Amino acid sequence: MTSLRSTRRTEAVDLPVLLTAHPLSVAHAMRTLEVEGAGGVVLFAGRVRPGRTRAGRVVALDYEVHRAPALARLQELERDSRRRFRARQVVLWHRVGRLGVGEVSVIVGVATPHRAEAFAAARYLIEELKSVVPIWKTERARPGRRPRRRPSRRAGR
Amino acid sequence: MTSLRSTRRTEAVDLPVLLTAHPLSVAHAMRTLEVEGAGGVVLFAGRVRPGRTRAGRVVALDYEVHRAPALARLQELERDSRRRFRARQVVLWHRVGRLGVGEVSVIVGVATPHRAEAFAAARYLIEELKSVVPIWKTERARPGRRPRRRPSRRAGR
Amino acid sequence: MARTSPTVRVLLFASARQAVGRSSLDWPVPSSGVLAEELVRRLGAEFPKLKPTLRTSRFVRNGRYLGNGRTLVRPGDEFAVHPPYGGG
Amino acid sequence: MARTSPTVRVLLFASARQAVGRSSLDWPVPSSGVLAEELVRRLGAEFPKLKPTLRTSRFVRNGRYLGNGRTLVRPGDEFAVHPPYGGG
Repeated sequence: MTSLRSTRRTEAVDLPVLLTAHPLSVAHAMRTLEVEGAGGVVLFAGRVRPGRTRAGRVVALDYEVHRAPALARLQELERDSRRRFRARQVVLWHRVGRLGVGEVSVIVGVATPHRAEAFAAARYLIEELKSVVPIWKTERARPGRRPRRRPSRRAGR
Repeated sequence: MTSLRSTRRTEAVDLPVLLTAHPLSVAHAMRTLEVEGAGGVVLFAGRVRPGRTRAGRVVALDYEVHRAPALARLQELERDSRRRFRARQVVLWHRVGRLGVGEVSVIVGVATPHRAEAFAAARYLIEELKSVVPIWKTERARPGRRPRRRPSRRAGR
Repeated sequence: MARTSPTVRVLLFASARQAVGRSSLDWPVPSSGVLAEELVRRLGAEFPKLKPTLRTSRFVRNGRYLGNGRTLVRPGDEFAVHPPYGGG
Repeated sequence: MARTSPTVRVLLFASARQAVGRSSLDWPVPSSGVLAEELVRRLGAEFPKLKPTLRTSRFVRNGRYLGNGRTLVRPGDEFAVHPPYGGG
């Protein structure tokens, strides 16, 4: 980690707000949150879960974004969290494009003086991010056999 | 990260419960939480904050532990979180010994199917960890000048 | 001639994109502009499959959310249809 | 002779350790043992500075928390004084 830290000021991922087609790194997010006076850091990472739709097994999610208003909304959320929760540093990173099962789609992180505020802020930020930021996901499914443990439902569809 | 992942099964830090004198890695904690079926991961990291006591500026914290009952309590908490919050994976790591300002003292992480449970579980685990696990901290302070912005209080002590 | 007629750039996301089969349209408008609610009505008339999505969407003109349908949309504007969000 | 007299290993943490100046003691007890509450009372009598801490502490015998002071502590047992915790 030390070798990476020496270059951190030049990394794009130090930005509080990020919309990117590249993989998100939780380790980078934590380094971004290493600021003075922050005793509590809470980080939420959302990942693409395996699942099924009527079309079959979910193999990927496509994330679309309306970039300009999305960035504006994320920046509002950042300002909001600094004001309401005394956040010293914030990470609001969302990946866009096609993501496979298990990949990290979103990282919300917040560093505050005390832990109660960090939890409250992180929870607030992820809920707001999902409801006010113009990002959409579409499931990509691959028709396939249903799991063997539910064979009785196979013929019904 | 890929090269590290290939060795993860052999790393001690994959344990859900850990009391160690070695530095804690948030990146390792996140890899430990990368389990199937976990769509939401919440991680809390506590760090040694700068501060002042009557003895002067805090330069370090000494963490003591009563190891056997502490491990037993942490393991109870792990079981608890699997049962109450459907946690798929848990990280309850605490560092002991002398820690400098800014170092990570504790990592609590939880991976659950959905994010609401992950937030609830992480919050529960850190509060419980602080109240039922036999760990104590003692501040190490160094007498020194008070911050320049409060010169008027200097003569009073 | 059609190429130089005044248009609004309509951006379609998610279910709106799927209903129309395209992610954007150059939609002809009078050179004096059109009210947002009228533009939305015409889009629904042209693409019946888009109607359900339009009922639950927010609209964004040149990056600003519209509070109501009385905003004038002018040639050269960008007009985005935002179905309910689903990030995270 | 003193080396072979029956003792309990008393573990002292945090403020208890600071009050006594040591992290453990080999505390002599009758070979038949002593009630936990009596052991605590004697520790307080021997180390007056320890008394405030004893009032707010939990006690752990051989890794198990004591529900009350009526537990018998026997020679060879480990008896830990746990002041209020402060991890995190």
